[in-house]
Amino acid sequence: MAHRAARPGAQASSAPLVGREPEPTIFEVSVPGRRADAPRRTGVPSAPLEEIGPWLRSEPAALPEVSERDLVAHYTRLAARNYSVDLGAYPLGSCTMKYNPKFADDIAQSPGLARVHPATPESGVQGWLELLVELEEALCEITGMAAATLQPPAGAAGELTGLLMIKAYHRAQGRDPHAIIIPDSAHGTNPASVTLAGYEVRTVRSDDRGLVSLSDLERVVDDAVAGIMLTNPNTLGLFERDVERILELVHAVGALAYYDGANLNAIVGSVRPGDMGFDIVHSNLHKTFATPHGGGGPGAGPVAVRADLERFLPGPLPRRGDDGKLRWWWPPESIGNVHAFWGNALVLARAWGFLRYHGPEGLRRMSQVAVLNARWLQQRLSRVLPSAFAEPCMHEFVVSAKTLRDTTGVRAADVAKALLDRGFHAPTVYFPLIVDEALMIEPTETESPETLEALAAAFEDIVATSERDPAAITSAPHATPVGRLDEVGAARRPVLVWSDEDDGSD
Amino acid sequence: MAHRAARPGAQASSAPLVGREPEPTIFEVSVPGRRADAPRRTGVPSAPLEEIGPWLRSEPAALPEVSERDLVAHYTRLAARNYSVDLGAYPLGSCTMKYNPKFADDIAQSPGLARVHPATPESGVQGWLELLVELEEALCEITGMAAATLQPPAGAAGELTGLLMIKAYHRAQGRDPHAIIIPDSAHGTNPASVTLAGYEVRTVRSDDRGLVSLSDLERVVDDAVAGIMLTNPNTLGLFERDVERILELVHAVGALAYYDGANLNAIVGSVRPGDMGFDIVHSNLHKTFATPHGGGGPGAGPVAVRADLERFLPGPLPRRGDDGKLRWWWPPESIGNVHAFWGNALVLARAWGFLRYHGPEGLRRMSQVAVLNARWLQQRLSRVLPSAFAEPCMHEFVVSAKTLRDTTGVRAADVAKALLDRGFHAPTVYFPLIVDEALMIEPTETESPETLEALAAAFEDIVATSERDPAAITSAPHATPVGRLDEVGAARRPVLVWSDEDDGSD
Amino acid sequence: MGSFVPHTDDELAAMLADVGLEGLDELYEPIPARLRLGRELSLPHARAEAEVLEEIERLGSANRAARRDLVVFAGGGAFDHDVPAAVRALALQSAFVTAYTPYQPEVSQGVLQALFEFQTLVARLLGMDLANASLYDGAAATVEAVNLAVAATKRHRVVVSRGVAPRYRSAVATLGRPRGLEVVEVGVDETLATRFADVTGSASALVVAYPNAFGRLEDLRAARDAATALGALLVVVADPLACALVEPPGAFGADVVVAEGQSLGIPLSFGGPYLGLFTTRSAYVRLVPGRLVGATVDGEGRRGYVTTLRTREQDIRRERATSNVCTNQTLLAIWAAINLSWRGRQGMVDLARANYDAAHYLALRLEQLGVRVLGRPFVREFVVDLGVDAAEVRERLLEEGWLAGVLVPEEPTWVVLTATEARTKEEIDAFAERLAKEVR
Amino acid sequence: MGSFVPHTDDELAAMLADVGLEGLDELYEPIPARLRLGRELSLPHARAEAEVLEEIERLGSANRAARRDLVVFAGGGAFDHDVPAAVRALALQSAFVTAYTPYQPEVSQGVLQALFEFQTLVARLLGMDLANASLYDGAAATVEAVNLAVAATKRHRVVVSRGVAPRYRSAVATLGRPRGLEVVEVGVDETLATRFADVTGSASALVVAYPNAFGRLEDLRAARDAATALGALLVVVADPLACALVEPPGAFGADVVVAEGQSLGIPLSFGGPYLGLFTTRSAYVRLVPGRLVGATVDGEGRRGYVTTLRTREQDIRRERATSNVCTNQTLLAIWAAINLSWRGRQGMVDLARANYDAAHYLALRLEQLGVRVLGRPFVREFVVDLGVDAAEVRERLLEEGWLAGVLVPEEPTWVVLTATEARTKEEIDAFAERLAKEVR
Ligand SMILES: Cc1ncc(COP(=O)(O)O)c(C=O)c1O
Ligand SMILES: Cc1ncc(COP(=O)(O)O)c(C=O)c1O
Repeated sequence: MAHRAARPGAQASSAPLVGREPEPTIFEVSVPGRRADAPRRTGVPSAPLEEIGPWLRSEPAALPEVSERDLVAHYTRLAARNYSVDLGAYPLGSCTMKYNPKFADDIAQSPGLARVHPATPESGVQGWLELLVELEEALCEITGMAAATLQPPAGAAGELTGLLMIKAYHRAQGRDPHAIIIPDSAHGTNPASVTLAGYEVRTVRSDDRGLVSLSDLERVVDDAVAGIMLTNPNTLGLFERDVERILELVHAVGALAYYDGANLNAIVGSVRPGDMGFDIVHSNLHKTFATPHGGGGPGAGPVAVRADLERFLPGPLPRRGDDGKLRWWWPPESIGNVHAFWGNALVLARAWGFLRYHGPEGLRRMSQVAVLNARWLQQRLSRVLPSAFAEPCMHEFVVSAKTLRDTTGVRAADVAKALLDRGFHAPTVYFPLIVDEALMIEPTETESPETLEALAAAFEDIVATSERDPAAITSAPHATPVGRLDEVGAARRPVLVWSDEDDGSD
Repeated sequence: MAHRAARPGAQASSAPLVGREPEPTIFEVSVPGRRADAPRRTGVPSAPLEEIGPWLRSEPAALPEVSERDLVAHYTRLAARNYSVDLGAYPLGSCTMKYNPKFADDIAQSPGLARVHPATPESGVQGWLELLVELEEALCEITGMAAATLQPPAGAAGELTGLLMIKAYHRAQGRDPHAIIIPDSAHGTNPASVTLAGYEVRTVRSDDRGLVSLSDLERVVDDAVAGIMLTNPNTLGLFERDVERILELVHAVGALAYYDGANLNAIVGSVRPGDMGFDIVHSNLHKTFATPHGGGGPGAGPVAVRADLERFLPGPLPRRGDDGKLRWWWPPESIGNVHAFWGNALVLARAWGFLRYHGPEGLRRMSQVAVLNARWLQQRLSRVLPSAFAEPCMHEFVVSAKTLRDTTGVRAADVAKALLDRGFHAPTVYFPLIVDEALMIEPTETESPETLEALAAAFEDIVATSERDPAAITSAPHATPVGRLDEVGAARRPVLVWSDEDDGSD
Repeated sequence: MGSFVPHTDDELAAMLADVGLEGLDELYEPIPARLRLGRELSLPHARAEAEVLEEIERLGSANRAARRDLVVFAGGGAFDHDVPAAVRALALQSAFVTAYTPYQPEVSQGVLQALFEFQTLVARLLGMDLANASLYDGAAATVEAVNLAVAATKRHRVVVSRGVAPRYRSAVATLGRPRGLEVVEVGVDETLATRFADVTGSASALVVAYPNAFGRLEDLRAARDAATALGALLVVVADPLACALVEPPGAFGADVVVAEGQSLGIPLSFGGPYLGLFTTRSAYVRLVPGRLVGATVDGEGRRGYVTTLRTREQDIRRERATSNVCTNQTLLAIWAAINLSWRGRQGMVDLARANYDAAHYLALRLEQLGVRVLGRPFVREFVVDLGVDAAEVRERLLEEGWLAGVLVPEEPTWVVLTATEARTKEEIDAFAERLAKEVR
Repeated sequence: MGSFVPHTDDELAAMLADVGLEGLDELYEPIPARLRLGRELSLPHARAEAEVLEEIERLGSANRAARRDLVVFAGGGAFDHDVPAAVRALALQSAFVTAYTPYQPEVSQGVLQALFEFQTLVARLLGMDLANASLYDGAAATVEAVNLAVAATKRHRVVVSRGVAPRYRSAVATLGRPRGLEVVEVGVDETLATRFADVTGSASALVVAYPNAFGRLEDLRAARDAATALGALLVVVADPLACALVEPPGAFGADVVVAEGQSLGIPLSFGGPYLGLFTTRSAYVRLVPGRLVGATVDGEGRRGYVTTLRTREQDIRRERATSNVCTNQTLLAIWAAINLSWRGRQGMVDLARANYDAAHYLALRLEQLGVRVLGRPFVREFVVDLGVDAAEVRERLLEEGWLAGVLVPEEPTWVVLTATEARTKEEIDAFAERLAKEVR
């Protein structure tokens, strides 16, 4: 196979700027009496406080007192201490850390969208309702579904919403099965959501292909099963080729099939969950449709359903009336609302813009190349970091550092840290749980072949260094603002808020 | 004197993030055929190129071919390799690197200002004209002048404009004296502007107070003198207390007095150039009124004049008509235009906002504290880095590293580099030329006492280290993305554009 | 065709050759053909970014935006506050916006330290021991508070005041009932205060809002007593801005205090993304949902921050996690932290006071015009009974550029009004005159 | 009172005490009392930032803004181009915006490298050996080009084509005549091309625009010959966007090529800040005005960038500097560099072509409606003679939302029209119909 010249197109190869001191907290920068704000003069007279006399706060909250200048410097420096997609590649498996287009930032700042009060009557939000309807339609077309709620503010919230609909569906039929099947490779939010929905988890095992074991599935499917939650491609990056048979088994007992859309980036425009037979699908707009992750949110996890489940969707939904005007509509058997308002609206608007920009061909190309990049990198790395399973991967793949550990003592976590030193973010480690020393790698389609090559070269260098000088890797990272942090100590004696006495550095 | 606890409120004490490799040029990231842009579909038919056939470019310009993703990463990393006021203190004398308020960025982005074509007829730019008139009035009130042009895009352009008006003034009186007096401590733009205006430079010496020598001035003043250019406080940070006498001598020969407003930040609301007797004044909005410097521009250098010079101002000027409407007006003896349009309009709008925010008291306080900060720091540093002159300073001061050099070999430039390692920008070095081993320090009013203390501590540490281990200082900086660069080599064999053969790193 | 795929055709061909394929479609060959779409998605064609932004401007102009074509007198968990320019600029730095959850702390100190500061600021504002690093919104935080109470008490009965915002109550029902929670509501009296005396039996949580959704300040001492009598945790849904002016729930012995954080400088945004605040007492730290950031040190003793007590979370604890939350609202938490620091100790008091003044001036003007104001004492929201269908009044006033409060589902003639620091005397005067004309 | 002074009153008192003073006013005591103002400045009172921004919105709504209430068909050195969102976001990073001139290269590599890339991009686009790091605007760059020619030839006669934009010509006069330059103008023929045959004698520079201010493409071979005959440098004022489509002036042997860089993605901005581009041949490098960035290495051989050939500059060479420029337009240079990289090799060609197509379609439609188009061959600007007072027509059309070109001072019935990539077919059709109605 051809090796390309390594060129760090998206590699954070820049050298540091200045200083290696920790940044003080804002509380340490505070000086009594200092202020950043300046009041408006609205002409409104001051009202006596007697009315709330007994309630008055005895002492103002101990917030910091800083100048705008120092606040700006503080948060500018904090930003300089953070890795981001804009700085370099982020092959964090399952998270789909692709490039987030900048024009979507302009959408989120647009006054006509951002300055709208959520309780504005329908006639004052026709633009917003149109956008939401169009996004709902697009997501339904992409997933092969009939209707959708845009309320869930993240994937996990979508899961819970879907599970509540499964419950509503069964109850509407006078049934109440109590178990949900999930594979042993599933993401942690799946079982956690199952519990929150008042269900019990039944685990189905993966076989040695890395796919759901059909025989084990037969073992766990019965009348008590309300549904199954699957990710496809699954969290190993492998397509569950038996998906039809799986859903057949599940549907046969009257259960519903839920599609965790966290891996939708592998298949847009080529394969649709609805066509596989799923009944309910969430999509993580902050993954597949590139709304930025914001350091851990906000996201959006719309849930789309087949036609006969629309009646259970959380309400209200935007719908066009006979007069052409858009209105809020409550599905007749709605499970109720799952968000105080209409979901993370500005995140939805970003995704709307992303879809408009791409069009059908652009979206198909996006997923195709996400798969190609992963497939290529999987193969490129196979010599130094073998994949956990033989199947060709979809948009991500899981390698195992087991051999590396056994021969050199270098573990998956060490490889991850050493990658940071080399200007890349680390892959996901130790997930899925069923792979020993797992490193889950998802390059995404926005990384160029040259960047993939540089990434591969970094992995190779880490493995080669491990063989020669394992301590150099197990002591990594070295080029970061702080070295490995004492996580055990942090959990043993938690310091969750700053206080004068206890600045956390003892 | 009390030492405060050093707290790095505005000190770039953050540790570096990742990597120490140089950032490749965008040309090295380029791949043939790659693109970031996507075309609009305007429905406009394509026109045949025959018309310009003989002119057609044979080969497209060799611009880079990159993805938006790689472009974003590249320029995000370049930004991470640059010091800025937002990152920490910038005590660069004469440059007034104060905090630039963020709301002014919103002004510059405001569509009602930023999307206006400069050739829009007057009736379509009433808002802009109002803003310009108000800014002109405010600058006149602050400088004690009668009318102003906002066209000059920087201080140097203002100087040249002022000198051309001096010429026009004399010629209108049938005279044409040929010399302009400037002090030996003057900024380089002063003599350069004098030449460009077709004048000859006459230098007046500073005396041992650091002020214009009156006796030397008497020596150089004669009929051939068209004007004098002064900065007050001067570039040593000292107020020319004899300014009245100086201007008297100059005015006595029929010459005009030009005030270089680069140091206006010392006196706003307390002293006015017009009241000192100056005839023409420029202000650097990018210094005193905190429009950001942009890495070296854009700035704005409006020029204000006493009433009888208005007729020479560059045109057109915005003026209110009898009907209340604003119009462009050409002064009758205008020297002509000095900018293609109306100056750096969005910079002017920022300054307008800065003035509105502050109001009269805020502006006075601003300058007072600029002086206090400098005065305090001058005194605080006097033990380790004595001031060049005994006078109490205004908003900046010049210390000399002469003794340090003589005892340790550490020069002013070394002190500057060592400061970078300590998380601060360096002061101005080797200016003004009349001070040996000059370090010109201007803290500005936006730095807190705690930051001043941290800065003083850094200077002290540098001096102490110089005495102990001078090589540690003469080899600085160490914590920066690159070490000291070969400037001699750069000038001997200039590499001013990138080419494949010559990547500048041999 | 737009896309952010950087690959040239040559590169695609070379990579395909490397993996032994001839075309991109072959990547999907392992998938049964009948599952493959085999056609292009039926979606609008691709557009240039400038065209997308023009469409957005068109859609935006079909909305009524605050301060452009609408003067807002509505709150209900979404307030028209000034957003300081520095806050927006700092929060929207790409290092924050385009980062993932801080799984690798060594390169995530920026986000982690910001969250640590956020936790501290929020705990101090609400008067509690600790705060988590954010939840989706006020409704989700309320639901999670109930979950914590259920886990702490192992009781399944939850008592919720009708003073809690309607859509928060319904979210508790939506998400609680299917898992067997018994959600009981307790009403308010004529002063719009919760009838704590009506609360009997035992429960896991007593949920009360402070001030409540009618703007009325509740008596949290009475609430505390009622909760104790129920053997329940006292869960308070607070207004974080009001808490700058009035004693925070923590001072009355609340066990869990949650809030909608939008008032901490987050734009109206048609309802999201907003920010769920979650605070509690140290005793319950191991039951806290979502992310917690803690201070620690590295090998050289340098201070640093990590996500901590991770065994509560779904990725480790799976079906026994305290919550399913994964992606939360980090960027908004950073935003709020910056805003709280910009406002500062006295600034938050002054801001709360400016809102108090504006709302009370509006109430006074309305009373002077003969309109009855309900729900005193209040901080910044109050009820007026229009005596006519409030929805129709709002519709009419919308046309004239006023957003006349929020509706109360149970009381079709009521509106809840507010006025923020951004409302001028002239706006309030004009609005009061106009609204009074509608009142019977 | 607003200000960005962080000091508390206590701190001010303590610092004053440290320096032996009692009040802030005493800081000015060395200054003779009669020079001190002794009153407050007479300026509007302080306002909160939100109020300042509201005033700006009010002022902005009193302007006609492109794409909000104006469809722009005017160029004249200021074009209504799309600005890519990524370009704006990257250029406006605070590390660029709030930095000073890179006097300390070790901590200024970001700005320096960006400028090095800018110089390379501009030199390549205009077909010249090298570019400087920016000048104020197209007019200033033209003046500096003349200065270079004067310095290079020691001649004081300058020949300027009437095809050069009027305000550039007048700037050359404003800034050149006082120092003794003789500025001679040469006219254009009926095809709007410069009459190079009319040029006689000797001169330091022949200044010609390409395409010229009427949009007409000049014959630069003839210009080169004429310049050579004069013993002059050939100075070309180029349209940088047009140069993506037509042979750049460098290909015809120009000595200095300058340009207004606004078309490289910079917003209309009511005329500034824009960007002066300055390029020349290597032979003249030591006469170049302003800043030059060069590549070099540090002690460890790492590539780095510095400002170089500094002895040309005012701070070193003082009265013998090549120019007085100090603060220039760095941020706009970075902006343009990012934009040129975003557009890329083929993208710039396509963009120029889209402008060519739009302008030619407009010309075609006008001709079909009987309007006479002057100045072919053109790239993206052309002249129409309205036969009536053009200023009045523009005024009328402005009211209806059209910006109908720019005026030509010498020809009161002419307008110079353009159409950019942002103009749709519908807009062009409608405008052509409307304009044709005005034409006699
Ligand atoms: C496979 C999978 N499922 C679910 C989730 C949860 O999504 P969210 O973080 O949006 O709640 C994730 C997130 O990483 C995931 O990777
Ligand atoms: C004293 C003095 N005069 C003039 C100038 C030139 O101003 P500008 O850089 O705006 O052209 C400066 C700039 O630093 C200066 O300090």
